[in-house]
Amino acid sequence: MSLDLFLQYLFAGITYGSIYAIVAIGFNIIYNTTGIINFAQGEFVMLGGMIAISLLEYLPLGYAIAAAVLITMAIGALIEMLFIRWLESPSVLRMIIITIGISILLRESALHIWGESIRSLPYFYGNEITTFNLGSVHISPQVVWVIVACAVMMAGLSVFFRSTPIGREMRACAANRTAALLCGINTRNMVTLSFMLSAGIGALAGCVMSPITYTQYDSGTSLAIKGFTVAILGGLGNSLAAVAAGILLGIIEAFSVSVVPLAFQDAIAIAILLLILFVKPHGIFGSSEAARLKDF
Amino acid sequence: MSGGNGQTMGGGQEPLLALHGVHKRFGGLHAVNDVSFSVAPGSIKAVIGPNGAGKTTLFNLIAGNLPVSAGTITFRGEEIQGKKTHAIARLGMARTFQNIKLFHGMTALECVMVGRHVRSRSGLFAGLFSLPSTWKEERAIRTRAMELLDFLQIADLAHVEATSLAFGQQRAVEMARALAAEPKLLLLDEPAAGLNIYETAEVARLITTVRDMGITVLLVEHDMSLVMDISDEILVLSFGAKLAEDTPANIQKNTEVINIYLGADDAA
Amino acid sequence: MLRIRNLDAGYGKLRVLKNISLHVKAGEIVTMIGANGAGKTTLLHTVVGLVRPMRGDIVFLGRSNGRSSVAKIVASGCALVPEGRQVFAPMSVEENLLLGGHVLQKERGRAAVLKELEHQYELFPILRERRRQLAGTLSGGEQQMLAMGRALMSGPKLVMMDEPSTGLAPLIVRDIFQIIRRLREEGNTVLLIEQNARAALGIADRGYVLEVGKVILQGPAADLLANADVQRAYLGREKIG
Amino acid sequence: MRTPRKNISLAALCLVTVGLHLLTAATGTQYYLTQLTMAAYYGLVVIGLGVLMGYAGQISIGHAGFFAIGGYLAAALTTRNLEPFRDAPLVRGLDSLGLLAAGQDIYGAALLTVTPWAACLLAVSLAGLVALVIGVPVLKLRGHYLAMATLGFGTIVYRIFLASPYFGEADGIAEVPAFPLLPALGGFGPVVVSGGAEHRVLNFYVAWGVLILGMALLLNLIGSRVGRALRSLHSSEEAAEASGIATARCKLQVFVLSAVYAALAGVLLTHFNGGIGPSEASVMKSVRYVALVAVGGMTNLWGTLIMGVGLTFLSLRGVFGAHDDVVFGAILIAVMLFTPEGMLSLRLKEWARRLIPGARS
Amino acid sequence: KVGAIFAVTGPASFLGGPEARTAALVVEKINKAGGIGGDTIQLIVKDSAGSTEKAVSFAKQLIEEEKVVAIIGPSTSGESMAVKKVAEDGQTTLISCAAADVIVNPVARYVFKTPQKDSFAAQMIFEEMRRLKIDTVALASGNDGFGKAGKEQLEKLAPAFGITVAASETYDSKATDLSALVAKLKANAAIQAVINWSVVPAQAIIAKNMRQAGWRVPLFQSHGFGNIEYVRAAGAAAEGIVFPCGRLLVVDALPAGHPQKALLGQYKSEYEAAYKEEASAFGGYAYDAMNMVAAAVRQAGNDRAKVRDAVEGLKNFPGVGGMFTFSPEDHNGLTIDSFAMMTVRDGQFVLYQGK
Ligand SMILES: Nc1ncnc2c1ncn2[C@@H]1O[C@H](COP(=O)(O)OP(=O)(O)OP(=O)(O)O)[C@@H](O)[C@H]1O
Ligand SMILES: Nc1ncnc2c1ncn2[C@@H]1O[C@H](COP(=O)(O)OP(=O)(O)OP(=O)(O)O)[C@@H](O)[C@H]1O
Ligand SMILES: [Mg+2]
Ligand SMILES: [Mg+2]
Repeated sequence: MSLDLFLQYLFAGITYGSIYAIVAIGFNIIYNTTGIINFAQGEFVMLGGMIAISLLEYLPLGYAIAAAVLITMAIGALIEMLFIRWLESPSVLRMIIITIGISILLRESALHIWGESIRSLPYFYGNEITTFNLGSVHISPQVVWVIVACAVMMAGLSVFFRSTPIGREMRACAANRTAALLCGINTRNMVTLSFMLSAGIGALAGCVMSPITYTQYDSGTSLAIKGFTVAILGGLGNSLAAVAAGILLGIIEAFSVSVVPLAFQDAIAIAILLLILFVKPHGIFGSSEAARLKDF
Repeated sequence: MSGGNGQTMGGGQEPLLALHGVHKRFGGLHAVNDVSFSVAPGSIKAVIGPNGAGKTTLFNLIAGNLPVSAGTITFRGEEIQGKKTHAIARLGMARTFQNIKLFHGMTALECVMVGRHVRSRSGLFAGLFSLPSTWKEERAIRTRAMELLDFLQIADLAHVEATSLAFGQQRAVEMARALAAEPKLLLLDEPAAGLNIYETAEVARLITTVRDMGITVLLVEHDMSLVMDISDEILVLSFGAKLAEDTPANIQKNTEVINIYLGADDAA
Repeated sequence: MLRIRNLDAGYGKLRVLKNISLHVKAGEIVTMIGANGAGKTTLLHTVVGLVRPMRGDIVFLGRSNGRSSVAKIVASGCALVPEGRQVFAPMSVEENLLLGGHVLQKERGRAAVLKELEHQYELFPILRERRRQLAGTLSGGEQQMLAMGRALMSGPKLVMMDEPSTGLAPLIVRDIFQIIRRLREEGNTVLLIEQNARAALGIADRGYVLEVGKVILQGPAADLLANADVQRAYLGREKIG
Repeated sequence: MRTPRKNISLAALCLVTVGLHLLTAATGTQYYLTQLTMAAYYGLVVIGLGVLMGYAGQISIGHAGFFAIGGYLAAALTTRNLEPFRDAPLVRGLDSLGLLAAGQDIYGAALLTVTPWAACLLAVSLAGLVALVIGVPVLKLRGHYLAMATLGFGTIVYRIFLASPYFGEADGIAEVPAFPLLPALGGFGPVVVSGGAEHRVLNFYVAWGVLILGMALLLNLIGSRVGRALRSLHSSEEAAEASGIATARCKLQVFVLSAVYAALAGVLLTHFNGGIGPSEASVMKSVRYVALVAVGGMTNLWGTLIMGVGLTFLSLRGVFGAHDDVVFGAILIAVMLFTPEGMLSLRLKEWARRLIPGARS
Repeated sequence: KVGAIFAVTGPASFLGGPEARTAALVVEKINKAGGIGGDTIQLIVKDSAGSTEKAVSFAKQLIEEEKVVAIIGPSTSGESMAVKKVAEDGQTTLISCAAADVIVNPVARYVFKTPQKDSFAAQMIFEEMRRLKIDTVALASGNDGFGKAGKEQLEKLAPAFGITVAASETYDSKATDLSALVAKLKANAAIQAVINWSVVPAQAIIAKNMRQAGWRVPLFQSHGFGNIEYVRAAGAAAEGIVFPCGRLLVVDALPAGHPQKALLGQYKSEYEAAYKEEASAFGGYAYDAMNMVAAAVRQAGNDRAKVRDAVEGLKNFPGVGGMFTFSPEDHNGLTIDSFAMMTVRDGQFVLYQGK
């Protein structure tokens, strides 16, 4: 394999990887507050893209994206208030199933609102064929946007959860809801906040990646599966690890192309991930100790 | 090493359980440090020590819930370190937990019936096809479980969901579940925690009865009235290491133990 | 400081507490004793808002708690050390304590929290040693201390403790009772639930005896200690034998 | 004590089966039986999964994978022509064992395929074997990690079927022959699994017979020692282990069992439909199975059966039209929000209240 | 009474959606015009969501229960293959809207299809390549039925045109980025052109990724590219893509006398007026299927066998896809003429005039 090809694969891998990683980060936020995986996360990504595209008729790109993020956040909050908020101590499985239901509803609503056609935002910079050349490697400017967005979110969220009081309180809610209440934390608001935050991040991700991947009513599902895989592989709740795992998955996928037919790409990538998971049952960066202390 | 045997240890009788140089490390923390001791069949041995001394960890090592870092554990003449918990249970060891672990959604009776698992055999196929042999076994399990609930005076709660019982009752169900296995060795982790003085006395009576049935008991407990009263021998742990091993009377006089654990005037 | 009148409470249709009335004055240690399942825990949960009262009212510092959220009640200065410790298992000891300071932080800022943290480390030196360890891997006793430290972090006016001595070494139990006394000396008010009735009545000013959801006896601690019924039921006259 | 109640319920199910047939026969709506037959096979998958999820507490978002292994393998083996390899030693060996059947395809060319019985046994045992092999590492995982691993497994199976020309890639496999279960016997004609209109009633009884049998076995199981062990490890693996239960083995056993149920359903339904496509292996299908178990009430095998069969029946009849998924999602949310014990728990309570009015007033 | 099975939702909804809408449009128009012999057509649309088991279930339902005279659809090849036997058994005409040749080759009595044959499209592409003196190509195809059938035809026909297929890759129909694939192909210097065969958004993605990688070899696409959305999605990268397609896309450029011109114009304007979206070739498949059934019923009444014979007897039937002439040997009825080569210029489809 020539160096050029190697680098080109590497960049392709990083691109996929960053996309998966931002979706995974969204999973982690809600997980960190509620201890549940929100299977509707992929739909937030789709909604962000779709809403921004629709708003583009009336607003310039930047405002359209900002508005889409805000609207999706509102939708996230609404979902939380309608379906999650008033449940008394629901089990994890029940929550998984509710969020699966929500994801189906959001997806089908999108089908009825926007139809089955594909759409996309314009490139933020340049157009479909603009590229930067790094040596002989070609990189689309949008890829740079994705990578930067991913890095910023990762860094921001790690700091947020590790060192800010609100972040700590959100984690406390997941660890022990009763105890969090007894500390005077308003757990319900924390959960709403986490839904808003992850919806917002999902929407932003949806906007940034839309020029590359396009947006369709069901584009959330496959992203959600990949994002979920990555979140788990990194070790749930750890945004830094999610990014690392995402890029790892992306690179595995990109390089697998050179060995096996593309049709088997997913199968290979996931098989490798499963192997890793069997060796490190709590994710590459997850600590088994911490995992044992969470109840599910 | 456990040179000074308790009175109950019959001459020349092999110990039921013996630990040799057992270590357990958690990262940098040496939770159990070179502990050796043995338990004679038919005796009650207590393990005491300050909080965090490594008592529960020791139990987890013996029962196979945690792997040892070094050392050997011999139970009924067989080395059991590294064995699976259920295999050890099959050898005749049963335990209760410091934080009660009963089964959600099961009645007290069913919980105790689970305890009978090692004493019954019917497998997946017998279960699927509901062979006559399973019926018979099932009936036997049920009868025995009822007897045990009766023995622990909670027969009237047999059909109540176990996890909704009051604390003391849950303890009793746990005990019944452990006894259902007809173990040779019973590990009790703080059986009297959260009980009032009368309930504690009840537990004490129960433990001695169990001993009299021929079951050896190893227990961890902070309630000195209980420990001093019923145990044949006491092992004191401190910072993971063995500090003393002696009869209750001598332990109560041991100044080191008084200093780190019992406190100056709290001997009973 | 705390006054409960004709309180009924329970779970679903199950009425656990029946017509309870009691009060706690500022600066007092009040203890409540009762058999397993009497409803002691339920009572504390009702006070702090985890369980909704069915009837009757709870007045804390002149305000009715009846419909307030748990967060509000805790913020008003009423802290609970829950039964079974309930630490934030996957978080470090220090994080647990800082979370306890949530209310304080809101009211008086970060410096106050750090000061209070230092105070707790002094009360419980073992916690300082283990500040980076995950709370779930602490031993039982350590967790109990952590739970107390966390509750005290909010600088509460009333501390309610649900069986704080459970599972603790005798030496530590005495420490705990020492701490409770010290809390009173520092001007705190304590509502204490204990199985170890003798010790509890030993340090308390007043006591209540709860049986199947009803207050059957109350009075100064010394009187209760001397009461024959109480002795028979909760103190045990002779040693177990 | 339990036994009679269980048997009464099973007998009732048999009656319902006959009743459904008679009802459709009487009203001239026998075409309903087609979808009822298909729904029964899906019901089989769902109850198998129900035991795994509800009782043993192990979620699997990959059961469509096992269904597909069964279905695809049966389809491939009974349609892929071995005629060109007639002289290969393996093929000759199989032939001499009587596992191969010669025939003609619909265009009249010579065809040599594996017999449906052999294919069925092979497919089901392979699914069981796969479950056994992946079960060992997968079942060590817990919670979300387990969900992820089973999801991953399902995806891999899906991808493999989708990418392999042998399995028809995106088109799947069509023209799967009928499955002669039993030869003609006395007055009865042969029992075959096939979608032909002339076999409709027969196939209805075959499917429901298999379902009832499967249900009976599972009910036996959950009432037995092993079932109790499963429920106990669901709630606390540590305590179950300490009681001497080999939790890993127990979990593995039900995992394999439920995989076998799914694979068997896959084989039979494929023969009934005369084909199988990749949608049967998709993740959405797995999710649907999980959801059906949940809607039925996790630890309520009867609820799972009724909801599994009922909802699939409606979906297969296309009553929800293009809103199939929407309706499904809505039911899912509603059930989980309002009656997490499953849809049936609601009505049962209501009935109970109506039946004993005296107790209220 | 006519049945229809389309993948209105699910992964193939980009086919089923326009198809279902078109079928409804046609039926409405016929009924408004007084129906057939005074009877209105009742169209029963079933949404299979692209899954075979549902398609089979619905086909049985339509035949046995609804007693329809004919079924149009399903949308995908896999479903069509599964339903084929049901239609044969039930002796009901099935006019599939899926592309794969195997549906009607070999011929089954009751099964027809409206989309043009893949082999014609492949032939047209190869002919064009021969003119451009391209002899080594790479194939990329989607992993759905459409891509699979196309790949088979291309690989089968390439030798006859003296063309070497140097690489053949299949990608997921939900693929979101193909830059790794493009990098791999590009590394093979022998490749002079790329043929991409699919119906999904990946068609735009591959175009984009190729141009982003600075790779300038000609890109050929299949008739699946005949949807203006993909051109919009690929933007500047779509320029110069060459593909064969039915004439619907370039109706305005057709010479006045062209037999399809009036019909195409009419379909296009009606569809676009009714649904506010651009008509695509997919809807055309259903348009033709529905009209054929209507024509057959007009001729033969409500008898299933006669309807079948009537469909088989259609000659020079003008449709969106081309002029259909069925025969007992040919249940597709189109010739290579039904395709025209097109390209993209300034974001619009135009007839390809050669280089
Ligand atoms: N999984 C673990 N990881 C790290 N440290 C641990 C772990 N489990 C226990 N420890 C530490 O090991 C020491 C011994 O704990 P253990 O639970 O055995 O104490 P104990 O003697 O049972 O105390 P108590 O009487 O309070 O229950 C404690 O300091 C505890 O923090
Ligand atoms: N969440 C609950 N749901 C239903 N019943 C409950 C619940 N919690 C407690 N109970 C019941 O309420 C009664 C009182 O329980 P509570 O925990 O208040 O007793 P307690 O006095 O604290 O006992 P202990 O000394 O064992 O802690 C018991 O009968 C118990 O079974
Ligand atoms: Mg302990
Ligand atoms: Mg209590």
